[in-house]
Amino acid sequence: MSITVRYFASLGERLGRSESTVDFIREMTVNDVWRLDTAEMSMPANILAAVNMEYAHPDDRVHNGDEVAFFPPVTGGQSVGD
Amino acid sequence: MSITVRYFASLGERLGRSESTVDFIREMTVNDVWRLDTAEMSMPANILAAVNMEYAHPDDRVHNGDEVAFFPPVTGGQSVGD
Amino acid sequence: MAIKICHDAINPWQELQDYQNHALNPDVQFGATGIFIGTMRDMNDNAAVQRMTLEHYPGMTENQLAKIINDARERWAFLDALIVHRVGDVIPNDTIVLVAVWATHRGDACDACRFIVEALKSTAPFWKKEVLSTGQTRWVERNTDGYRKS
Amino acid sequence: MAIKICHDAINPWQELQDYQNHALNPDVQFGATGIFIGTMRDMNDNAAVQRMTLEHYPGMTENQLAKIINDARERWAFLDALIVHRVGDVIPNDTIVLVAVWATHRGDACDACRFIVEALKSTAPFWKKEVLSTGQTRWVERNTDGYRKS
Repeated sequence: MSITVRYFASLGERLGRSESTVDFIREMTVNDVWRLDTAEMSMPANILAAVNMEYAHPDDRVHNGDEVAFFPPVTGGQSVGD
Repeated sequence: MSITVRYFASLGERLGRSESTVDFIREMTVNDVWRLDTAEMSMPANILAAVNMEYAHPDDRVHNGDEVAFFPPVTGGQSVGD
Repeated sequence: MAIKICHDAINPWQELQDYQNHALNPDVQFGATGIFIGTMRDMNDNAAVQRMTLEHYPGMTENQLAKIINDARERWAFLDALIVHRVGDVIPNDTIVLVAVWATHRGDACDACRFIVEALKSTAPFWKKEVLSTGQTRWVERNTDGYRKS
Repeated sequence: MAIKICHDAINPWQELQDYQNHALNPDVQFGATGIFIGTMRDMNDNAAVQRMTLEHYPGMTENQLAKIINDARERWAFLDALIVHRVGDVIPNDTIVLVAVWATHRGDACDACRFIVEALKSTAPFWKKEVLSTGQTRWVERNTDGYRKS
């Protein structure tokens, strides 16, 4: 089984890649994908995940062919911080 | 002393005129102007008044040369009643 | 700040573009624009409306609209505001009113715009007389509550 | 309903005019339009910003924006909604986002528009990387609270 993993924005920069492929044989969760592909123990609290372009929880199961994405908090729209 | 009186919208239609002039010798309030010019005892509760183009109370005094206006509740902007 | 009373049809997009490009202070950088546009419908109070006449009190209208913008300025920080209101004979689909507020923050732009719309409806001296599809005429007697949900 | 992701500059007035004239169902009579436009400023978090890059997640962005409009529909009665969002390289004064809601009642148009703007900011997968006037780059880390007063 194989899934596509995508990283966006500052997270992609920190990890040095925006896409990779994870092959696996046993059942996995979103958090398992993070551990396997980043070699970090668990998803940082501020990192968001999506499976097949919908928001997902770290405990959600992934399936063959899924696209799993990880990204920092979103900052679209008009932003003013001052 | 003389003041100009104006009536707007449904009120002007009901009274059959949109403007008149009131001459007087003693001090008068907005409500006095109403009584004198319409021959009605006092302003109906839903009638609004303005003196020199600013909202006024029935008890406000009027002065020589003032423009006093009476009108029904306003209905500008976008209106939808259904 | 600008207040405009129009006797002819309003093109709201043209009004907004012209004001933003030509009248807004170019040194002032806005981040948020809150806009409301009110359009005449062919139904009101369960009756089909053919057209209507918007009467107003020239002079007081402009005074009162300026006062509303100044009242809004005391409550919210915004950079500029525009009010355009139609008067005279109006048909369904015509723009009746346009309110726009330019601000640094979106909360201020949206809330000030909403405040101006509501204050205009309850205090600016405009009156509507409708001609129904039956040919009957009637004065609009009240405004609905703009904060209500359907 | 339309969701548009733009790689080039957005003319908000043209977008609104085109959508209203060509895409909106002509049989459906709206009485109120609530609009929000967000514009890039040359200051953010007390630093002068030269330009920025808006990254997004193609596919998920459109999904998520459609979900937001559907969520709004469950809470307010409106006839149509348009979201236009810029991506790629953006400079100060460029329009970043446009949200418009057409409804029968003004309360629904304004509240649904506001809801969509806030939901977009907190859930649509867009990220901003700023280039400061010093040449430094930084990712924008948070959005401000849109309901706050200045």
